[in-house]
Amino acid sequence: MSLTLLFLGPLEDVAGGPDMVLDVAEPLSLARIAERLAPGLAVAIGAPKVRIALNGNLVAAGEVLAGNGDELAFLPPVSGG
Amino acid sequence: MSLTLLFLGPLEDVAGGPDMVLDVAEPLSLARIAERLAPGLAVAIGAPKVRIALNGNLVAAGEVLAGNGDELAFLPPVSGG
Amino acid sequence: MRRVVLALEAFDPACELERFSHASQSAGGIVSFLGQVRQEDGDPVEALELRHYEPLTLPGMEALVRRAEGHWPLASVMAIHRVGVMVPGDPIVLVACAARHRRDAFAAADFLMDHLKSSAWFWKREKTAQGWRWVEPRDQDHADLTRWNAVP
Amino acid sequence: MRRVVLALEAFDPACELERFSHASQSAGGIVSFLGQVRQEDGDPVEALELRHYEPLTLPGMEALVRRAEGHWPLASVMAIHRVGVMVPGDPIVLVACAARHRRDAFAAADFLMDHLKSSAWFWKREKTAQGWRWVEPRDQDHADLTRWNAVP
Repeated sequence: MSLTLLFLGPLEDVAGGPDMVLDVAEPLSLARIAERLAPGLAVAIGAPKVRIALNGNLVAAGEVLAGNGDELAFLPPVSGG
Repeated sequence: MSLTLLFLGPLEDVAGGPDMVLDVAEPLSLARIAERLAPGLAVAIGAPKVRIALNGNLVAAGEVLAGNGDELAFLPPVSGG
Repeated sequence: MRRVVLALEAFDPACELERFSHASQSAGGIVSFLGQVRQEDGDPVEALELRHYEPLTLPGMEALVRRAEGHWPLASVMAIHRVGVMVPGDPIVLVACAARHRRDAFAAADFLMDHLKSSAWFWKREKTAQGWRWVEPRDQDHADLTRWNAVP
Repeated sequence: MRRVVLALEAFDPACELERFSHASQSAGGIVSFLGQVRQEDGDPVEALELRHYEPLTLPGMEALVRRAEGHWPLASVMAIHRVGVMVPGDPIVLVACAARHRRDAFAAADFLMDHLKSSAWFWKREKTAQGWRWVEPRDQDHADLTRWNAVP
């Protein structure tokens, strides 16, 4: 029962890698997911400018409910082309 | 003793060709040159928007004094690239 | 013609532009922008990497191009953006807009570049002798976007 | 790099732009404008001719390019303008500006085009089934120039 987290851009450095797999028993809210992360990373993904995509679709932080097989991506401000 | 007149752009059609050579005995003012031309062409080259170049340099109409070996070009408004 | 590409490998801007201009002969004018990795004497940047987020980046580029097409009468549009690791001199982004009136082509290319730089889903990092470092967004980029508030 | 050419024969825009971008690798961005003779179904224009006045046309283009260089920080500038008889699809004019900041490159290319179209020493005529006809200057062109009154 695994949930994949993706960390884009500079969040990759905070997370220590571009992705992370959590073993989850049931769908989790963003707050519950953050509890499973290192405190620095939990703060970084909660920053107001970080957008969130669930399985490729942008969602509001309060709407997140992600469980087995889901992919949750954290998108910090872009620093484009 | 010849003075070359060049007619750029649409003035070529009025003049019946891109250039014309006048036989001149002495340097002539623009008014004196115009007297030697067909009336329609004299009016056309005197239009306020027509610029004049004497031997490649822009000059005011009142400054024109052109004689043997000179080239006088009449430059109507451009209709560029 | 509409060509929107997220290029995983190097692309050839001259070849792309030549094809584009041949496909746009009904347009009087073509404006293009080519961005390449700067190559300056003494510049400490050895390489640059652009990352993307696959589900959003290309769809976002396509939506942006449709927005430009909806606002300016364009005969053709092209937007090609590299991702991956690049070295100085490599092309990063190529935008081209063909229109009957050149003012439309200039505005649309300018619009596309402002948005590709500031709102498209790309993240950039640079490599110097100290290693890789993520580039922070620039405030100027966001100011640039406000120029286009009137474009629906 | 500065390249200002009055082209008596056809030129190859792709080749010119490729050389230009190789010579401009210290600049982050290159904006180009390519104008070509329109090729439209049912268009009555079979050919187009551009005439120039040798003592003034190329010197005027060079002065214009220096004016742009004086106002915007440009790494390279290119302005190539055809004269002679052209057919639909032929390139007429190619302008390219390379700069560290893309806004400068956009503005300089826009400036150069407005002036090449409205104040450079070219006269244009078009050939249709009815024969050759000189093109009248457009008021819009002169309006375009007022945008640049602040450029010395």
